[in-house]
Amino acid sequence: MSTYQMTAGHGGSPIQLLSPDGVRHPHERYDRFLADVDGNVEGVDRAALLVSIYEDMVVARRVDAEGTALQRQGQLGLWPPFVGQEAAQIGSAHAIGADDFIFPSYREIGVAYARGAELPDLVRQWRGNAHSGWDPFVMNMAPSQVVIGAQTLHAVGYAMGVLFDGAETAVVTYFGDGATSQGDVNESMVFAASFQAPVVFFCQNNQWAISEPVGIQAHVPIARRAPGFGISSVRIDGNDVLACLAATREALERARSGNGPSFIEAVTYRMGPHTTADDPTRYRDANELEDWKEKDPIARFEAYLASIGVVDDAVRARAAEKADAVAAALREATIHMPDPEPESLFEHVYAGPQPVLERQRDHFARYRHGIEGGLGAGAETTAEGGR
Amino acid sequence: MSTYQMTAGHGGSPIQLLSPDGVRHPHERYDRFLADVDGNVEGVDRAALLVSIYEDMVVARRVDAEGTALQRQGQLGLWPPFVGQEAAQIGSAHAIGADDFIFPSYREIGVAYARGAELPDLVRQWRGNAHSGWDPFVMNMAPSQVVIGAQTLHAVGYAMGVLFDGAETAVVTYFGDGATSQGDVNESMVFAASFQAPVVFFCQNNQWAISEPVGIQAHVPIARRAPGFGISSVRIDGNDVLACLAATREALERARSGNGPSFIEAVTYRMGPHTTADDPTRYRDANELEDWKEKDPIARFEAYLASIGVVDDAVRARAAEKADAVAAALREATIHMPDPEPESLFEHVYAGPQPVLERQRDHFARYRHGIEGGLGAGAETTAEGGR
Amino acid sequence: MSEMTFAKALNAGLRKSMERDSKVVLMGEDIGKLGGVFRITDGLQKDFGAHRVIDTPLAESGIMGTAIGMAYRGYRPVIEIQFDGFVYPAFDQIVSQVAKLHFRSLGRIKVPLTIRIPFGGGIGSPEHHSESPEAYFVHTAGLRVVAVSNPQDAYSMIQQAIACDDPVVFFEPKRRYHDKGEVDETAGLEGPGGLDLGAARVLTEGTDVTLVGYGPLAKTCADAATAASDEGISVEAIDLRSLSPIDYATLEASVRKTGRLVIAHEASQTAGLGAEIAASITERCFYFLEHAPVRVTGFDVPYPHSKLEFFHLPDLDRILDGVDRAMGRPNSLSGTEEGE
Amino acid sequence: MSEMTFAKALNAGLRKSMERDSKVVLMGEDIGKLGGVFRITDGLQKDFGAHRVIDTPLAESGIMGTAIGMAYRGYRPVIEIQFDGFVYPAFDQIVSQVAKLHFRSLGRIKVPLTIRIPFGGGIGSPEHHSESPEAYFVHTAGLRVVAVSNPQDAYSMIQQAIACDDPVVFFEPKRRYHDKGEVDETAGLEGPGGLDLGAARVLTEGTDVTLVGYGPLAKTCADAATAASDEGISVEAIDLRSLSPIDYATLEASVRKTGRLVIAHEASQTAGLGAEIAASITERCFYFLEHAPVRVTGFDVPYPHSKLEFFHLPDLDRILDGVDRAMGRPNSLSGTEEGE
Ligand SMILES: Cc1ncc(C[n+]2csc(CCOP(=O)(O)OP(=O)(O)O)c2C)c(N)n1
Ligand SMILES: Cc1ncc(C[n+]2csc(CCOP(=O)(O)OP(=O)(O)O)c2C)c(N)n1
Ligand SMILES: [Mg+2]
Ligand SMILES: [Mg+2]
Repeated sequence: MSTYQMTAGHGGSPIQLLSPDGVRHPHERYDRFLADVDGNVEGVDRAALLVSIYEDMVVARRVDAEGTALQRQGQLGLWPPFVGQEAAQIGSAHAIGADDFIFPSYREIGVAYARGAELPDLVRQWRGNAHSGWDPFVMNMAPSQVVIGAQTLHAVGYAMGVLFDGAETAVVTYFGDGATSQGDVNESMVFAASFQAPVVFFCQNNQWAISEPVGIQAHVPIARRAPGFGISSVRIDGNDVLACLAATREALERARSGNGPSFIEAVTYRMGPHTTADDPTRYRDANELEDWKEKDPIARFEAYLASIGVVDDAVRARAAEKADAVAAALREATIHMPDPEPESLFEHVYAGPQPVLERQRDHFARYRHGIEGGLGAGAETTAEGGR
Repeated sequence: MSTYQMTAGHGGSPIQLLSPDGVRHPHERYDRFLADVDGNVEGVDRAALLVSIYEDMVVARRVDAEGTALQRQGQLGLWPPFVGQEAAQIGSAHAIGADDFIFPSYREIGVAYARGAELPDLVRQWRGNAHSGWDPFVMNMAPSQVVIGAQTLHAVGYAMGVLFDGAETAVVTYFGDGATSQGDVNESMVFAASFQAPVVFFCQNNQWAISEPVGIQAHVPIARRAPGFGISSVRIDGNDVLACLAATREALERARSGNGPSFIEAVTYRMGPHTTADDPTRYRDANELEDWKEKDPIARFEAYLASIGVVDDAVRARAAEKADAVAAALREATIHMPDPEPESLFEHVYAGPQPVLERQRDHFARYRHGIEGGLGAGAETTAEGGR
Repeated sequence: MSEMTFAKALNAGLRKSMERDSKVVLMGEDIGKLGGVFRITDGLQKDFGAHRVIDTPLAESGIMGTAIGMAYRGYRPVIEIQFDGFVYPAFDQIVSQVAKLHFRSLGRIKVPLTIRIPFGGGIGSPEHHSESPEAYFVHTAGLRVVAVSNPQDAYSMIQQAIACDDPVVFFEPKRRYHDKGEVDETAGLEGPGGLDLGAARVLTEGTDVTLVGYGPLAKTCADAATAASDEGISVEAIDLRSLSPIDYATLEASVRKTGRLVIAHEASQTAGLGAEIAASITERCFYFLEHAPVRVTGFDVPYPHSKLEFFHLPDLDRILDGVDRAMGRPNSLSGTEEGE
Repeated sequence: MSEMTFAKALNAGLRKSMERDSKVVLMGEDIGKLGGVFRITDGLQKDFGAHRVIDTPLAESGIMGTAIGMAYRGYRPVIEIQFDGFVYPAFDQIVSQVAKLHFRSLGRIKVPLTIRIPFGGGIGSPEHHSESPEAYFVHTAGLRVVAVSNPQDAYSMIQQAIACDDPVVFFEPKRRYHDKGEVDETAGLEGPGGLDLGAARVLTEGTDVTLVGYGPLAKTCADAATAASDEGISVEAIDLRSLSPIDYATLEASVRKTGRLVIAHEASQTAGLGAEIAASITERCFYFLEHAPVRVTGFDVPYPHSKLEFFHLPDLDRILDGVDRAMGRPNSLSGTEEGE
């Protein structure tokens, strides 16, 4: 029997501006996108800017941990941790303008936080209170997407609309390494290239799609995919927040200046389980996690900021305090979130009237009324399923 | 309003071994795959080999013209001409071994002819007598596929099976330039690369997908797509039968030797309409066709063969005679093809028994019996739809 | 009023919608210069430009998904699926995205897509060109589904569908594209006769049996009513028009009067639309029914090759046979279902 | 006989099929080392190797399409779709290829795929993880569709499905995966009780009303029969088992006896399986029916967020209410449908 191997998806050297020990390396192509954080723009408070990124990373990690804790305590049904991906999420989020529109997957909770989502909106869907959280048109960010890759087409369509409007908005879509195998993601690159849509494909290659290593999805580094569609592409260290910021800014500039789509592969690592329902010990080596801890995105950035005197113990303490406060507020909001009304089941299915559904709603209301009134045979028995 | 353009999908210089004037140019990479047709293999009757390719091209074109004529005369419901694509189809078909398996689209009638399909099997589906023609396991060739791109996944799955069997068979799948936009085709490349499946993707870029020029599908030459998946790829002159033969042989060798999938973009031209139902004057310039006539695949090959003394008037006449005979036989077979039995509607839906369907079949039989017996109200009236 | 073909009426309705609202854009394969394989969009790209009539790459999921994104951006995309059999690659985007987005966003995101699908058989096409996939969409909560049957409805309903804030799957009976009919082009969004998108239409009034069809078979049902009346059977033929939601008020009123129901469609019988109508009408009118509802449909087979398609498709004879069965007439060709 | 969970019974049945026939291969996402997100394939890759238990790229159309190719090559692929809501990207390959290939090749190509789909709600999952898409497949000619409801059937029917030369869509009620039951592991392909893949099973004999369910609701229907008997109503509960073809012989026999029919499913009501069963039984047993068939189903809404799912799902109370309605009992909680 012949054998086959699936090993690749690695290789190549991702662009790195901050090495894991926190040293900032100059970069010909990207430095121009970091003038403000490098202190080369007059009137910009460099330290404040850097600290805002740092704080967002610290708070995001805390929010993530709180999500996991709330799930463990039964307050949430599920939670998809993004611990380890803070540089990719916060770095890119800080590049995106308020007018730009984001189409995320389910894991971009850090992006949503950095973009200013209300705290309850971060957990609403994981608690089962609704299928989505924030108002997409207030946040300029679509609801999170569970169907792998589907959102990338929405992003390209939105970007086509921007193009037809003659606007300067750009669009960013997030997805994972596993998503690159889906037809939709590839079709989205076809459309983006053909229409030269102002869209940025931001792929967080966190090495895993649940239990499948990236080598099952891609035989060569993922960043090589996009040029075959005519899309410029870059492979960056996704645990380097400055590389993430710079690459996203470059891609957004390309989009806004009419130069079409871009693809960013941010090489990072999912330090936690796929979701709180997952048990990664069944499929991955503990050593792998240890190796990646060496490349921790927050530790790295913190070391850099300490080396340039922007972070000291006071800053650290303030960030930790803020993180605690946000986590506490998130917990409060979660625990006290009111359950949705049963009759809301029938709301928003259609924008207009729908008589068949209305009949079902009325039937349901009568039935509920009957149950509550204790009438009928059924009311004597106990409903299964624990409502 | 900003504007967008879709122009690319061209560019690059396809590999050419025979220039349009019929001159054979040596080629470092490919000559080794043409030793037999170049007369460098002892015991091989070079002239016979070349003439067999030439004859297949001539007869295929004649079969194609006959198909169009039969459709015009109402003997076929539809016909998808492949005139102009004879080099791509016959060249590749001559490379494929009898044990290899082919997954074609609907347009590979030339391939099927060269592979030895019975003549009635070439038209059966276009006449509406069945949904397919040849026996796939006699021909080692799947039924033609109408759903754009779907067959490429079947090819990869078959190739995975070959791999798991430890066999040396290879698989070839044909599809068009338009098909490269479909999710399925891209997913098939993902699977092929991940499993290193012994499959050859043979894309006939005939410049058009019905009325859409290739620039709507691809912003850069199609051959660039595959390397992004980790698949070796080549762009060849699809009107050069020797380039098609050599590139296919190379790819098949790669497949059989365990070196995985290959992609071939054969740059050619659909000289006819998309199908007999199409009117290309609505969307394309007559000059374009004239330009491509200069690159005619048969004229080119014939000029080459004449230049080396393999084709003369006698050979030409024999080929023409064979073409006429095949066309006449095809016509006979078509015209006298018996209609399928009405009750066969219910056959082969399932391999095993299915009582609900059997009840419908019995009901239908009773109804037909009633109609024929002239019973009932319905029988007095005329069925619409002209049966 | 002017006489025009079904195809031309659709074209005129699309044009009117595009003039009315600059956010209406058409998307699909070959809809630009070619005007679509059925020429429904003929001339529209020339007049409205390539940004309003968009030839897309050959990828139905891509078309649907990008149309959703354009809806986020405030557009009203009208998608042409080239043939019924090619809607399936877009099924995921339709079922999991288009149908659910309004609900899952708590009403914040409107998805006013119109998904045009030429459907049904009878034109001698090869495989995958004659499907009747409507039941899949009718079973999908969040979608509206309509089927048009004549030039006037084609003209009015395409405008209504485009103006509707919900996604509408819009079925066009391709074998009727060349039928001609009178069209009142001054009719606005409400349409002549004041029928909204959700209303069925009584084609012929009758008292013995209610006969429901839609799309390509609406005409056949009307013809069947005429043929039956020659034999003294009074058929109330109804064109369903809206397949989701179904206008049960109209159907109920008719069946309460006739006591008998025949439903005709080209799609396979099992779990088809006929089942839904039969079940709902039985629920709503049980004590009025004098016979079980009768379904006259395509068989439970893949759509056959064209030499057999007219055996598969319900035609006038088969529908009349269904009427006979519903009437319990002994000359029914196929016998009654019951007790077999 | 040994007691095992539903999940374990499936695992054991898969193992047995793989031992029996070396051409049986499993394909899906995360089915290897992880053993699938529900652990149904636990340990199988370790024992049979990565060529027999294949972790595929994350692309459902790709899985389905390559499985078809493997079937051409003589394999019997068993596909795991991770959750119900993720079958739609593969819909085109299922409907246009899997279902049609035997017919279109004049019987030359067999497609003995088994498409395993954990389906239904009730486990508090997020969106797209609780769908009941069975009607789409039941409406598709060329497919067989089954739904298992208990460990013994899971064990036997997975083997029967894999051995079947037709493609089988195999629904597994994910909220029952942890239920335990006795399993006779010596049972061969015919299964204990001699039931073949197409046969329904009478769970409780009864004389007043026939109650049909399948998958997750088969147990609920059996429980409802018990609860109803306490009130003196004799319910004949039937586990449908085969959704396509439906075992109408068993259903007909029951309804001729009881004269009343209730059908329960989690899927939305409109054009769901309940409609098909109601319509067909009405056709076949019209003069035996004392009441219109009653459907107790999910509502015509997208599957809701988990805080509301138990209002959407038919439970014991709603099914009993349906029984009351079918019996025409005045204490029905929701009133009768008729004449509203
Ligand atoms: C179409 C579809 N198929 C399967 C799934 C189940 N699933 C959820 S997440 C996931 C893995 C995704 O991996 P990746 O794209 O790398 O994103 P990550 O979870 O690593 O962020 C899978 C298979 C899904 N949600 N959608
Ligand atoms: C999924 C699908 N969508 C649309 C069609 C309609 N259609 C038939 S052929 C064709 C164009 C195909 O172009 P290409 O792939 O370049 O192949 P060619 O016809 O040029 O050989 C289209 C759009 C189809 N058959 N299948
Ligand atoms: Mg990942
Ligand atoms: Mg082409």
